[in-house]
Amino acid sequence: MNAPAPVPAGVLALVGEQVRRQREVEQRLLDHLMGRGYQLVHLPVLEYAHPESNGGYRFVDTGGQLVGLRTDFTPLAARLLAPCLEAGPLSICYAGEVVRPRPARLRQLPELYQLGFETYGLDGGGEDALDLTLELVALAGVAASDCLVSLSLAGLAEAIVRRTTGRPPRPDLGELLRQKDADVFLDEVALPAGTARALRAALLGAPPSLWAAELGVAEEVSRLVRLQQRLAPRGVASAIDVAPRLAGSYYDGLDFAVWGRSTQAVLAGGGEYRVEGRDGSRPAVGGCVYLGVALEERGC
Amino acid sequence: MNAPAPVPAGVLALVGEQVRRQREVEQRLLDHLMGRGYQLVHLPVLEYAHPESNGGYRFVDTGGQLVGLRTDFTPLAARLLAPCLEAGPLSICYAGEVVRPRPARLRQLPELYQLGFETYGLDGGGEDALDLTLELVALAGVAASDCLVSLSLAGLAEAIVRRTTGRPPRPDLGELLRQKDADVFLDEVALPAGTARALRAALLGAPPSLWAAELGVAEEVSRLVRLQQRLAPRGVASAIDVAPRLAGSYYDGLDFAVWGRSTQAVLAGGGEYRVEGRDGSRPAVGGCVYLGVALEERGC
Amino acid sequence: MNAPAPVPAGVLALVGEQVRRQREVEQRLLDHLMGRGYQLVHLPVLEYAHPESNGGYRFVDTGGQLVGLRTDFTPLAARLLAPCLEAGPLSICYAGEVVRPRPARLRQLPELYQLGFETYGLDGGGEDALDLTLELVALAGVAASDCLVSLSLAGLAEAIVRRTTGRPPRPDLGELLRQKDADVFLDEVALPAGTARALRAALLGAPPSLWAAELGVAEEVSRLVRLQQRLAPRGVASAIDVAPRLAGSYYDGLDFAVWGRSTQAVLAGGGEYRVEGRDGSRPAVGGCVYLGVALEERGC
Amino acid sequence: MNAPAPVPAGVLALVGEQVRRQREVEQRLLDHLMGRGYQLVHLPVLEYAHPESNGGYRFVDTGGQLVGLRTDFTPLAARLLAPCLEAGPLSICYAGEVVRPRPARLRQLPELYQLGFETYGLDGGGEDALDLTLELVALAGVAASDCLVSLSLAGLAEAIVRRTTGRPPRPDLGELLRQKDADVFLDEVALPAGTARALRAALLGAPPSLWAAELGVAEEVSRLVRLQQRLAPRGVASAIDVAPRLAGSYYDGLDFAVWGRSTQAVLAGGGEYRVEGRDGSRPAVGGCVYLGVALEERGC
Amino acid sequence: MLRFAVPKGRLLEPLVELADRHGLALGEALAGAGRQLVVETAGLRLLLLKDADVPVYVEQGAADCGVAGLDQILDRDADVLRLLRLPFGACRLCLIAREGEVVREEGRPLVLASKYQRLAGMLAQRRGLNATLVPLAGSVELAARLGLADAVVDLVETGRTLRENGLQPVEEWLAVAPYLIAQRAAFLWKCEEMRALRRALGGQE
Amino acid sequence: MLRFAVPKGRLLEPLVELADRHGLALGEALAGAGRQLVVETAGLRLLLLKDADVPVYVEQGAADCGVAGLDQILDRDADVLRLLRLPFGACRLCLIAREGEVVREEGRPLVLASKYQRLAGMLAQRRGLNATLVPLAGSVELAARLGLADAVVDLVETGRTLRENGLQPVEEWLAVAPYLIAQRAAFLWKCEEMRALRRALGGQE
Amino acid sequence: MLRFAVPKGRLLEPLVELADRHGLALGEALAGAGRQLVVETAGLRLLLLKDADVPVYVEQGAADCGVAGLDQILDRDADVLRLLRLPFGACRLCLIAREGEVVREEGRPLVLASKYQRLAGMLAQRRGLNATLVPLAGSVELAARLGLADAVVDLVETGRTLRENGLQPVEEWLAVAPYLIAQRAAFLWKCEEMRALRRALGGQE
Amino acid sequence: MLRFAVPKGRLLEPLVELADRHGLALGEALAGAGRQLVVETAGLRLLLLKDADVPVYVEQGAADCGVAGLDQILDRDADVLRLLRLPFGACRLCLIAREGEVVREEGRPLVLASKYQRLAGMLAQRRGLNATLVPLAGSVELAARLGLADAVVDLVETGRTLRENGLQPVEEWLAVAPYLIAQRAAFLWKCEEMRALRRALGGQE
Repeated sequence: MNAPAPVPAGVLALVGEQVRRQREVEQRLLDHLMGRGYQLVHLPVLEYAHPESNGGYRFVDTGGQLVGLRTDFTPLAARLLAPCLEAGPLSICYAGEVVRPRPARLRQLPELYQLGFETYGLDGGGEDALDLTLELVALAGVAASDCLVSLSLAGLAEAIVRRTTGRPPRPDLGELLRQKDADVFLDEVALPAGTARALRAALLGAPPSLWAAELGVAEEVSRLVRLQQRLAPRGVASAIDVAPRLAGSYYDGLDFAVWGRSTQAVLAGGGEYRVEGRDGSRPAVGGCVYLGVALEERGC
Repeated sequence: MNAPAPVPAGVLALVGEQVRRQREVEQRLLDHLMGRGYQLVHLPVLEYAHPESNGGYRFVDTGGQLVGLRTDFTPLAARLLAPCLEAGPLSICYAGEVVRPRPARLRQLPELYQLGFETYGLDGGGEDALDLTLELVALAGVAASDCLVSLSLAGLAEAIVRRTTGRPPRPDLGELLRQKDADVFLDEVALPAGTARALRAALLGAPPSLWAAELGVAEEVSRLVRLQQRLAPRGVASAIDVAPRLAGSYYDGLDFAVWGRSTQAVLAGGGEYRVEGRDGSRPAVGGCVYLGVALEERGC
Repeated sequence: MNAPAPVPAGVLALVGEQVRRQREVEQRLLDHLMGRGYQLVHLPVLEYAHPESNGGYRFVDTGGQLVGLRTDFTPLAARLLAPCLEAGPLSICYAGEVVRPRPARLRQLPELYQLGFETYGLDGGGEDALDLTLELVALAGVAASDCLVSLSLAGLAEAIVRRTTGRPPRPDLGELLRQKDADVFLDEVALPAGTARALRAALLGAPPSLWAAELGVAEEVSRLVRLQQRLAPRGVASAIDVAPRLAGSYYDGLDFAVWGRSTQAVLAGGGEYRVEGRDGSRPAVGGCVYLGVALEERGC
Repeated sequence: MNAPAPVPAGVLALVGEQVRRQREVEQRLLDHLMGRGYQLVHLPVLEYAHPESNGGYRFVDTGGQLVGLRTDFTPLAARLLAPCLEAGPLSICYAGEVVRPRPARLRQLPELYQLGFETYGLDGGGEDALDLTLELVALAGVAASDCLVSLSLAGLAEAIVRRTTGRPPRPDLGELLRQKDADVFLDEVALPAGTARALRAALLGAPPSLWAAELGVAEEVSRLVRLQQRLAPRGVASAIDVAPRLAGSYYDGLDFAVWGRSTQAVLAGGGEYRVEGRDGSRPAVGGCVYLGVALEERGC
Repeated sequence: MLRFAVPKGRLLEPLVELADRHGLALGEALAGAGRQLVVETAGLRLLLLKDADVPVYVEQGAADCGVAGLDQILDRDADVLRLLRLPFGACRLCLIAREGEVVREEGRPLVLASKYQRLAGMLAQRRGLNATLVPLAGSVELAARLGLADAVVDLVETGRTLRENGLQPVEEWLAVAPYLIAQRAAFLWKCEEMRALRRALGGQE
Repeated sequence: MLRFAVPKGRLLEPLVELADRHGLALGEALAGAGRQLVVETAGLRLLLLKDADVPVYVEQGAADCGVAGLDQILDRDADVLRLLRLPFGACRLCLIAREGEVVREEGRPLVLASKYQRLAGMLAQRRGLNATLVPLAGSVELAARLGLADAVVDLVETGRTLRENGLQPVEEWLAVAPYLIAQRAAFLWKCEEMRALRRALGGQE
Repeated sequence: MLRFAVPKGRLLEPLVELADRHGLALGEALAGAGRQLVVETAGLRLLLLKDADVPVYVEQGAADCGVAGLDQILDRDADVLRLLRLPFGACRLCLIAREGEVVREEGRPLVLASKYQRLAGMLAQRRGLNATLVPLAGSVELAARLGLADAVVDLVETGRTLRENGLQPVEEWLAVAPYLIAQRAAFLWKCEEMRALRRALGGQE
Repeated sequence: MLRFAVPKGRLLEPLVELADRHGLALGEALAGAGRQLVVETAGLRLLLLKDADVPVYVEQGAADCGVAGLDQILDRDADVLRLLRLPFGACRLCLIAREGEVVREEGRPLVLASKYQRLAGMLAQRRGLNATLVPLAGSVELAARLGLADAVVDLVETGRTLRENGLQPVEEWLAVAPYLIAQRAAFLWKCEEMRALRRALGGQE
């Protein structure tokens, strides 16, 4: 049976077997997370609009304030829970719908259902978050061999620009790297031949040994290489991505994504970021599964 | 731990043990409903605004259409699923948040989390829906002795006005009955002494034998009396309410509510109504538990 | 000098000589109207949204009510002044900006500046309104020889459909006549050859003697023919249009438009309509000049 | 006759003799300004919302951008005309409605109709702007003896705080001065007795000779004193106000207001400010009459 | 035990008398209350409240029932049951203007001063008036007299104070009386006790 | 002189033939046009346009009249007069799916590929379909075949290309034909010339 | 003649005393006022108002100046000049809770009862509290005691009434005192008279 | 097997030549394709698409990679990887006006005709222009010449057609070239094959 009546763009209306299956997987994953000590939270559907909420439904409420429907759980949870963190580290998990009027993917279920976890107040932890995210993906029924993990570091592209050009990075240059447009990049920034070659190699996914040192980012990249070595024995393919997946991402350290083989889409993702509180900022790390995409990858 | 940061009015932001408990109860109740053959559905958070959606957040979307956040599941599900019903009867269940900027109750959790069921395409069934609703309330941990069921019939007040006055009912008269303001009612409508006495008795909760025949609604009320007789042996208190609990309700047959002893609030409710489709209208019946209120009644 | 910075679509931002000229003409026209006994009114920029306000900017205000920016003066004035009319007939005039996010014409100034008059409470008067409108157009500096008046009667197309088919008109048939699509119309509605020929003649602007009697609208059309005879001696071209210029027009009697030769656009328009009050409906008539288009026609 | 039907808050709906009179005065004042070389401009009713537009109607348009109805002409004109200024100085004038849902004054016409002028690109000129503003007020029919001019300098209060405390001013201290709450101010900031006395004198409107030197603002205040000397012979009362009339004002030099005797309200105001362009910032000066208040002062 | 919200103000005396007449003695307990806000007597827990606060206490379930004027019930928009209209204290909510003046909008919203901001706004809107409300705590006569407002919306009993201030009622907007009110859930759970209290205030069945 | 917008594409040849049959010789002038976009002949100024652009030129008054398919007129939402349906080039706008497949929403919006973004969206909405449109310039057959879209909305003449790509029409959504169209104002001002042109394209009166 | 808004309530007595001490005799005129609301004495027109209404009368120009507590000035959001803080009646606006209880949000907005709806809401928001306000006319102690609200925001002088009701202040939110306030325009036009009145209430220059 | 979206239009010939020069023979397979839209050769599945549709097919994963002009990539707002800029077909997207005319807003939005509605709108906005776009399928020269638009935004190679229509480029807005583009996920999963194809189109590493 089908969900038949038109609904506003970017909201989830599901009917039929699919809902039961999604609920079942959701429960299994939340149980796993609660068993690992993550406290379940229920986050609001509406929030006062922040710059990050761009792209979602926004309106002026009857109090005259700009309000937006949630488009992502991670920044929402961080803003909401920041005051709690003065009491010490905190680990939470959540599941629910986000609302995105202009979804990125046409054919498949848009990534409208997120299930994830966050840990606030502890340093590092990106590696553990990736492990836990992969556990969730596996519990959702997606085989390791159908996953490819892309690994990035926030600021890596900017570091490359800074070190190769000796100047602070211009925003458009970062965007060119994100699109792997080495040709226009090298038109804009004259680099020595060796450095230019290394940059192309980095963008094209060549082994870091061919470019990391030349680009002056050997140390940063070594963390990603160690992560790759950790994933390989488990049969999980991986790749290093020198430019962030998304412009305007909030991640400021490790930034990973799990791509599905048949959906060609991101099943899960996560990374390290910071939470701002009244008494300063704290490290945080999280991961999140797009349940609809994961179920589609599994063939449901 | 507390949910600390201000969020827009009428949305749910829960942190702490409460969320886990609510999730647990939610799963138990949905399992019960799915075991009874109700298909789980996921309903959209946003809908094109209808007259019923008054009182909720409303805004004009980028297409120029008026869109509202869901404030109630029953009419939303009916509109969304109406086209599916051409294929035959359907039973569904759901759970989720509704958004109400101006909640009715100050002290307790507003009734923002609904878990319910609907059956479309079968006649009658209000009695079964009440039974199932009471099962859900019991599964949520509320003792039968802490519940009082109020029983109404849509149109009963109008029938009384019509039969006692011989004229079609004016809307303000119905509103006066809803507020049990017999004094102003009798100022507006001159009734014979016996009828006036019967009307007062009906409003004040006297046994139907004292008023139903005099007011010309003996037949209608006998259904409610039979329902009371069904509830009594199970230790569930009940009362007949001649005027509907809510103005503008969509119920058009039996209309029931379960009230909690300590919360003094409605824990659950339901009733009979109709669904409009392109090929005509169909009977429907449903029930719904306000999970937050039920947990509060239980003392969580 | 140019008005340079982007402004929201459909609002007027004018700088330079043009503004002075427009103000000058506006004053001249308003003086003419006030001299003829029309009271100047200042109408609000915002109104509570009505079905007619479709197509304009609309939003939910802080009281939760749907509010729209004015898109047309005639219905706004009628709603606002209806209560005053209980005291007797009233003649008013106005000038100001309307706001239309999606203007109809690309190249020329959108019809965003209206100057007009309305008379409430007197029957008929469409002919006088047309005369006064042409006076205003002339005062705005547009030569009579550059004007062509199209004359319609509300309901004429519907009358034709009803009389030729013997059935109440379907909305899509009216739309086909509006587009002069006789071919599809005659596919949908089988008509005798003579009637079909008359319909084509009417749509193609042939003299009424060739079609009015055959289509059963001789009486209605005779009013338009008399109007044409009145215009001819003044050197103003005219044409009878059997289908209303605009779908969803509020005019319910005579409906006229003045077209400019070089702008190929409507410079002015008006007609007869009705105003609804608490104590019933009243006849009204009005006319309005699109000042920006008129000035453009004049070559400013 | 009355304007009877409810309209949204803060918009102008005028009927009757008042409109004609207002139009007449408006024309007279604009003629005066155009005769003095000010170019008439027509400014848009809607603008993309800026921080200053707070307090007005705001909504998200169909492109997802925050749009607001104009609440004040001066900043709107500055933003819109900034690009034109690269070509040299510019003087403009305007008249029209602004929309303010929460007007400041209850009894009298809210200050919803502004008529004013601005000069961009020339230094100083506040004195001339005051003279021109007073000419406009006189042309509007208000006698000089019914006007009192309050004179302020942007930053004067901050300068006093900085010089008396030796520290950069806290925003709350400025607010205290604006409310003339010397008592709480002196609780917060310990000052020598002489300085405290001077501060009180300044707030209470004593002659500058009693406080300007002691507070370290003799030079700034001398400009205001010279202005007072200019006004006195014309029979216009004046007062020096050490704290700005409005928090968050855009004026950054001279800031004046003309108060009416019977309305006890601001009839007109103006001052010096700066306009930001792509090629840097430019000086500007302007003045504006609140036509409705002025007519009310005159007794219309 | 029924929690009964009792208004401390002008309604108290006639209420006590009325109850007394029907055999419910409240006076003694109240007289002995001193500074106490909660007193128990005759099987009732009496909560002594400001008149205007009774509807909120009852609606929100902090009291099971209470006595409140219709003006306060409607101004607070309290969803309560009106079990019995009491036979004292009837008056009228009126639009009040300066003597000899007509109340009209003159090209701007009418300014109305009232203690009843919500209720006066609602009644004005129903009459098609475009009104701005000045919320006052009580000094309404001066508001009209000094021109702070164009007119006043207030209760009128005898009209004497109005005349003293050069004012007069020009339209009756609402008939007002005190009511025995009840919380919806409490009425269901404690129906018998409520009916007994209603009888003790003179209610017939 | 009437400015007549002539489509350069598939409609041109039958249009010239039709005019020729009724005594309006356009062929020669057009043949000699070379790279010119504006040619005058037989009292007409011919504007040679892409087929899809004719409705916009006419609606906005850059041409007085022109010839355009109903698909283009509706997809551009052009408010023009449709003076005559031409007797060639009729076809159908269809919903097209992979052979043997049913087109249904499966818990998400239906993805439709089409060259007619506005028109396909409007027709889908009228049928109560919750659809997402993929705008394509032309490669619609592959869109359905490779699964870029669930279905395609396109013109069908013979259906041969569809079958070669394993596709089939499943619903007819609109009957399409070319029209002589006119700008509203131009029709009023130049009514006689328009009627003459209409006759020269076979229109009866 | 300066129109001086005088509060009829708890501020009146110390105000009269203060003026008397500085040579401004208001007492006699007020004593003789009877039911009159406007009295003239010593070059002043005294307007006798409810304490809470003084800020509105002054802001809107119905009075030139007046005496009002900071609590009322801020709760009415009145834009007035605060010419002098008066040396009596100082107290504190506090967050008040049941004895031994901590005030915390427990997964839902905190319910606060207060006579100061606007002011309490503003101060709660400044503290980052997600609060729902219960507007009361006065019965705030019972609101906390009976659980109508989680906490109360109210003035505290001695705290005795609170202790009697099992309540205690838990946070001071605002220091409150009465002020001589003035309308902005009136201060400009009648500066000398205002300064004289200010001196007559003990203000130094 | 890599799914390679090949543009059927003006980019095809130089693309085949370029591949051929680097040892990737596409020509023969394409020549033999006939009416087929999918051809396999040299380990590639070639998808023959309209030039403008390549970015959408690649972005949405219906193709792994393809060749498309930067004009089409940006006009479709396609989020794809730009692996290699190809050494042919470079041109400029320009603002084009009638000869001797300056393009200015005259108190109303500038009307721009373009095949690139999104891209032209975005570039106009970046320049602070208040523009209304007329979407055209191709007849842009006439749009400027006949005054349908104030100016045109279009690709300019030699400028000859412009001159023939009395037009001239007045501002260069974007340098345009064709690119080898790839879908983000496909690049990760098929990185080696992509790099091989890139080399076969002359890309250095």
